[in-house]
Amino acid sequence: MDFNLVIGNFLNPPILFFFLGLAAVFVKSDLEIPAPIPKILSLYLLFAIGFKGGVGLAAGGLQTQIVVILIAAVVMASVVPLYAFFILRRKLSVADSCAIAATYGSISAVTFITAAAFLEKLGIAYGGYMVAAMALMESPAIIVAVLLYRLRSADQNGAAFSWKELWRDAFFNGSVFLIMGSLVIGALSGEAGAKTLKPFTNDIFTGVLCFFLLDMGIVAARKLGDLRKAGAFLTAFAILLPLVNAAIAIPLAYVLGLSEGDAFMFTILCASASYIAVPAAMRLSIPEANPSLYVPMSLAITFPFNIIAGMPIYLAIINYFWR
Amino acid sequence: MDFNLVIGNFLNPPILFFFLGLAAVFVKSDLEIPAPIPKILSLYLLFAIGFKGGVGLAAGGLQTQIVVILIAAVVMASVVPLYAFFILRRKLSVADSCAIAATYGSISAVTFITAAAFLEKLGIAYGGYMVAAMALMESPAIIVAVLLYRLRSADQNGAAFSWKELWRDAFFNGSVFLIMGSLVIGALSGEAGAKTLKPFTNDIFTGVLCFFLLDMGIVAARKLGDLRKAGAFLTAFAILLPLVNAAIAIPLAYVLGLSEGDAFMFTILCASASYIAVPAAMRLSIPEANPSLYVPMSLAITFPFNIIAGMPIYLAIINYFWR
Amino acid sequence: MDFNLVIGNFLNPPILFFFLGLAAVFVKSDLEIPAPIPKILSLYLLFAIGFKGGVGLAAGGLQTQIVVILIAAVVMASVVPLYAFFILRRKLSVADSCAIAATYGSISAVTFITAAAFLEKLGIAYGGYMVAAMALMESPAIIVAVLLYRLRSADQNGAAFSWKELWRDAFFNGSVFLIMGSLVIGALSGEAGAKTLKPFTNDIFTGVLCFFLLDMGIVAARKLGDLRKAGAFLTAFAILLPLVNAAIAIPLAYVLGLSEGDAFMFTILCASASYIAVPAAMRLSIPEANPSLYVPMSLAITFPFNIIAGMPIYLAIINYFWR
Amino acid sequence: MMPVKRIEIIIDALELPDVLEKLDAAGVSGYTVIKDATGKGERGERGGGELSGAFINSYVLTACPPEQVAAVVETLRPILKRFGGVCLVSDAQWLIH
Amino acid sequence: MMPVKRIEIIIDALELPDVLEKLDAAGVSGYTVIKDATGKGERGERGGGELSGAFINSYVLTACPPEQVAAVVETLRPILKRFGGVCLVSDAQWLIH
Amino acid sequence: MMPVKRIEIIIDALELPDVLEKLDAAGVSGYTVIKDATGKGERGERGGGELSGAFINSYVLTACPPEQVAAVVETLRPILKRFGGVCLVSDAQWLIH
Ligand SMILES: Nc1ncnc2c1ncn2[C@@H]1O[C@H](COP(=O)(O)O)[C@@H](O)[C@H]1O
Ligand SMILES: Nc1ncnc2c1ncn2[C@@H]1O[C@H](COP(=O)(O)O)[C@@H](O)[C@H]1O
Ligand SMILES: Nc1ncnc2c1ncn2[C@@H]1O[C@H](COP(=O)(O)O)[C@@H](O)[C@H]1O
Ligand code: NA
Ligand code: NA
Ligand code: NA
Repeated sequence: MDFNLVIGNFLNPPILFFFLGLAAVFVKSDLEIPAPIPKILSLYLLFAIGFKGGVGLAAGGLQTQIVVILIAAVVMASVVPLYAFFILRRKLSVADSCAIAATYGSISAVTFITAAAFLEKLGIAYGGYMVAAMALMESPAIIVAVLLYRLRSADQNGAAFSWKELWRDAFFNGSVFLIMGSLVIGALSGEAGAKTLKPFTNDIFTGVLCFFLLDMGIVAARKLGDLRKAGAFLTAFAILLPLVNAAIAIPLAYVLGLSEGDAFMFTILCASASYIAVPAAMRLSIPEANPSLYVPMSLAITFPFNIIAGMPIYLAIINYFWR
Repeated sequence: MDFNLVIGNFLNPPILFFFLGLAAVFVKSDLEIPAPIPKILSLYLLFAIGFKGGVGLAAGGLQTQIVVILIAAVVMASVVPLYAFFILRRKLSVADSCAIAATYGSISAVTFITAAAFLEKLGIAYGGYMVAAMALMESPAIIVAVLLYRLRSADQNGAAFSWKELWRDAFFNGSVFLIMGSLVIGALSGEAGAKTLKPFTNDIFTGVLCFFLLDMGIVAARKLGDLRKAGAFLTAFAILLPLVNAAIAIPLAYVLGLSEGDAFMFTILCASASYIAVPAAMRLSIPEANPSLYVPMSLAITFPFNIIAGMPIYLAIINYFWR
Repeated sequence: MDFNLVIGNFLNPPILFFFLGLAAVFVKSDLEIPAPIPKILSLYLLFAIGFKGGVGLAAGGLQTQIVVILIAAVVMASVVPLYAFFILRRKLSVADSCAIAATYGSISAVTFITAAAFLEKLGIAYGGYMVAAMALMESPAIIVAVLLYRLRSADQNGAAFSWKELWRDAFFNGSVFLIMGSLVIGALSGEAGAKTLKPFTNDIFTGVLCFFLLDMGIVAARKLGDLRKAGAFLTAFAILLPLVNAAIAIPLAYVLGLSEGDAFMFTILCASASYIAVPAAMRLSIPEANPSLYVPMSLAITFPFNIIAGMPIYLAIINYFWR
Repeated sequence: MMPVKRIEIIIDALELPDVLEKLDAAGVSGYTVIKDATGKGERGERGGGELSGAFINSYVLTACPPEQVAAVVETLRPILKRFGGVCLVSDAQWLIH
Repeated sequence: MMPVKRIEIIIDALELPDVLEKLDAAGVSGYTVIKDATGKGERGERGGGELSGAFINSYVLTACPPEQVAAVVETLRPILKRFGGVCLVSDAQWLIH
Repeated sequence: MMPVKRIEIIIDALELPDVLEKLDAAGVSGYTVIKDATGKGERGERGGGELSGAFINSYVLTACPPEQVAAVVETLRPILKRFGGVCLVSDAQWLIH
């Protein structure tokens, strides 16, 4: 494994600002990004990544290859929560197992974005359709987890279950909808649109990402305390499951003939865990699950693990096999 | 009429984001731009358009022509509410008639901005003084409507009427004041100032506009329900009055010898309806008027009509006569 | 004194927007930058100035000179509150004297930023380490003032005094922490990082500054009323102390061999007064002090005085001696 | 002045639209909402510092005639049971203007 | 502890400066304001999702001695009459510190 | 329904973490916080329009059994004394769900 990669990644401003956020909490600084700024920063990031993905998608060719990737993405997003559930169920309640399974089956857009910045720095290209893959991977895990919950949980509290609401929460929740919509708009508006929006969607992007990661560092550090409740099993799970997912994703990408950049992005998607779309959906669909387990796991362990250690590890392995 | 214009306009990112906002509400997505972000986006747009207008104003020459345009703008803004009032009065109360008349006499800065982006895409120039015309057109309709109300309404509730407050609401309300102020600053700070501010006021402008129109789409879609209350008369009015105003504005622009771009911007100003400055003023000056009539009319009908159908129609007519 | 400097400074967009903010309050416009936007604008400014300073610091050489400047900065920030206290104590309570002394010993980042824009316009360079000097000057005055208060105030209300809290408020308060952190990140991430962030940290900087100064103008104008309470003594103090501080800073800069730009920035730091870090710290450490004295003094008198009259005066004097 | 009951409801913000619909259905004449509230209760802390915006409360205040309280309370009970939250009822006088 | 009256006022945000002035004039010792509230009442929904920011409510809470209530209420009545809004009065104990 | 005491605390936002810790220590079962409130009191106006964000209030509402009030009130008194603020206690009924 290439240590320059690790150091180079570490010295990237976005990663450094994540650490600054962690540090702020550790020294008990009152530094804070007040609501609703983090919300708007994340809307901006989804908007920009979606739009750029759409532009790339419209510009590219390779139709069957893209369809193959998108199918692989949906399959992984549906299978991961299944095996995650059966691992978790040995120690946890059905509700908590389902919620955590959904968390790890779904993806984190900011991990994706940070990975994209990482590749860009190294000059490795990836396809705009990977954004579509990301958007498609947000929802299936939610559906699978809720289905598991309906099947396995005895006590349904007599609450009316609404398929319509579930589909809506899974496919039309704010972040999924914005990224999909921006993707379509990016694809429709083509080169001319892309050029007008470039200063907004591309040039200031890394700066906004730094700010957002500063906030994520603050939030993650505040969640670290909750990890004591989660215990050693879940802490280990939050690091090992991403590695397992990557260990499945990399060979799959190889078999499907993905390019180096696409393979890396696919791997990071499988390894990442949701902390925006899934918690929002779980509150409504599985309110019995305990958010102080699944949120800190994805936010305070898996996210930092992926962007600090995971990215260089996955890329080193991919480099090894692809070159 | 040139259908390429319509399609080309439609595939513009800002317009597409307006539709994305509409779609979000129709599929019941929870996508939302949280307060106070829409407010700051609109302050940004006013700031940028005002500043750019001021820079253009300072750079330009043609003094008498400008004065003629500004006078025409104020006259139109004062006359429109008069005939609008007498049309509306056939069906509505004095208070509602006055408020709607003010709405259609005044202007919409975002319509202006969208029209400017439309022209820019087509490579048609317009003068910076059109921004001054816009700023001057915000207030007269408010004054005229309140005067009409004082004259025609029997029941004044015994409330103390304050001319001072009326002038303040009309001329110094936040949006009018910011656009006027930015215009003056743009004119004062000249080329050097314009250059330093260009990345902020010009480069990221379309991106911010997309975000704002996304929010406008959401708000407009939510207001559509209120239109049932408004009924067929007001729905028709919200489309026909802009056409009538345009039918007056275009010949007037021709007679006054405006350039193609200036004529288009003048027309769109006359055809547009206010949903920021006027509602704020009406709440204070004519609280008896029902906001669930005048707000959805301008926001959910006239605004989309103008930016989707109106702009290509007005431009096609202007093209026909000017070329 | 060069009147072109004064006029040129005055016609700078940021200064003009400060005046627009003042004017908005005077004409009773309802123009307002809603919370928490001013907060995020100020975080952006601290982020950008810190990052740019760090990049400059890493690029520069001249190690001993920098250490000398930083020591001078800390010394000035510790000495100013001492003599300020003894002047103020003749008329005011111990608590108020301490709080105002801290205000004037500490610095204002926005004054620094405005001064940097002023220099940039004139093409005069200053070192990135001046940002470090600024960050170091925020806290000492707070420590000194609280110590003075502990020594001089008889009635301590029996409240437990916590050194730990004091150090935290002084060194880890949000603004100090962010500027220091961004400085370190700027220094660590080097040229590559600086290039990616440039559109965010540099290009749109002046635009954001304009918006922030618009808000400061509004807030300052609203505080003007409080000045009547402050009275003639404090009003005079708010103009004279900056001049005294400058009169000490300029010879000191000369003796230490600072460049023209560095000397100017050092002077403006000494002359500026805090309205963010110090009030936050005083609320906790000296709650008996009256904020309606120290906030309007720094915000509504010293800040405008420095950016309008102070900057050209200090630069004219420096020009005279350095050239 | 008219004697009324003040009903205060603190509920997951995501349930807010549902609660307001139920209030409308129960026939209350009006309500006031403060959208963003944080807090702590049986189900742990709801800090509001969440990236998902999912763990935030809303505060609803409605004043209604005493005889309406029972209906309002019964319509809210199932939501509170399933999603947590608090409902307080107190006395007040409504200024008739 | 001192018995006081809690007066709650919900009013169009644009009227807030006027209401606060009136409260000052009526001699209340203090008040607390929550600027952004939404709601629904006789005059329809006030969603807060307005571009103009014109249709938003503010919530004001003031605790005052019982004998001050009448003065406060009378000073507010005309504003409520003209612009809508609600005023509730209830009992509380003020902690003297 | 269970009779409880509503305790409302209005305090400098910077003291909020301290107040919440004290409430926890006093054993309250929960509380609701509205972070940004403005107001006016003995110590002057707290407009919220401050660049430092230092002069803003927070509003805390906690419902607790009547027998807990004394403990809560005593734990808050020193903070209120030193930093100002208001504490009101009133009666309510808690909906048991
Ligand atoms: N005793 C209480 N007093 C005031 N608010 C409470 C209380 N208990 C709970 N809450 C609020 O209700 C929300 C949900 O409560 P729970 O369902 O108990 O977790 C909490 O986040 C608090 O905002
Ligand atoms: N019964 C009620 N309970 C609580 N708040 C109310 C009630 N009725 C009206 N309001 C509030 O007062 C505002 C103005 O009311 P109205 O003048 O009736 O439209 C509404 O938007 C609500 O926020
Ligand atoms: N009589 C009152 N009624 C309601 N809120 C009050 C009252 N007095 C003070 N407050 C609130 O408590 C805060 C601090 O009060 P004080 O310590 O008196 O300055 C004020 O800023 C108000 O928000
Ligand atoms: Na995943
Ligand atoms: Na018009
Ligand atoms: Na100083």
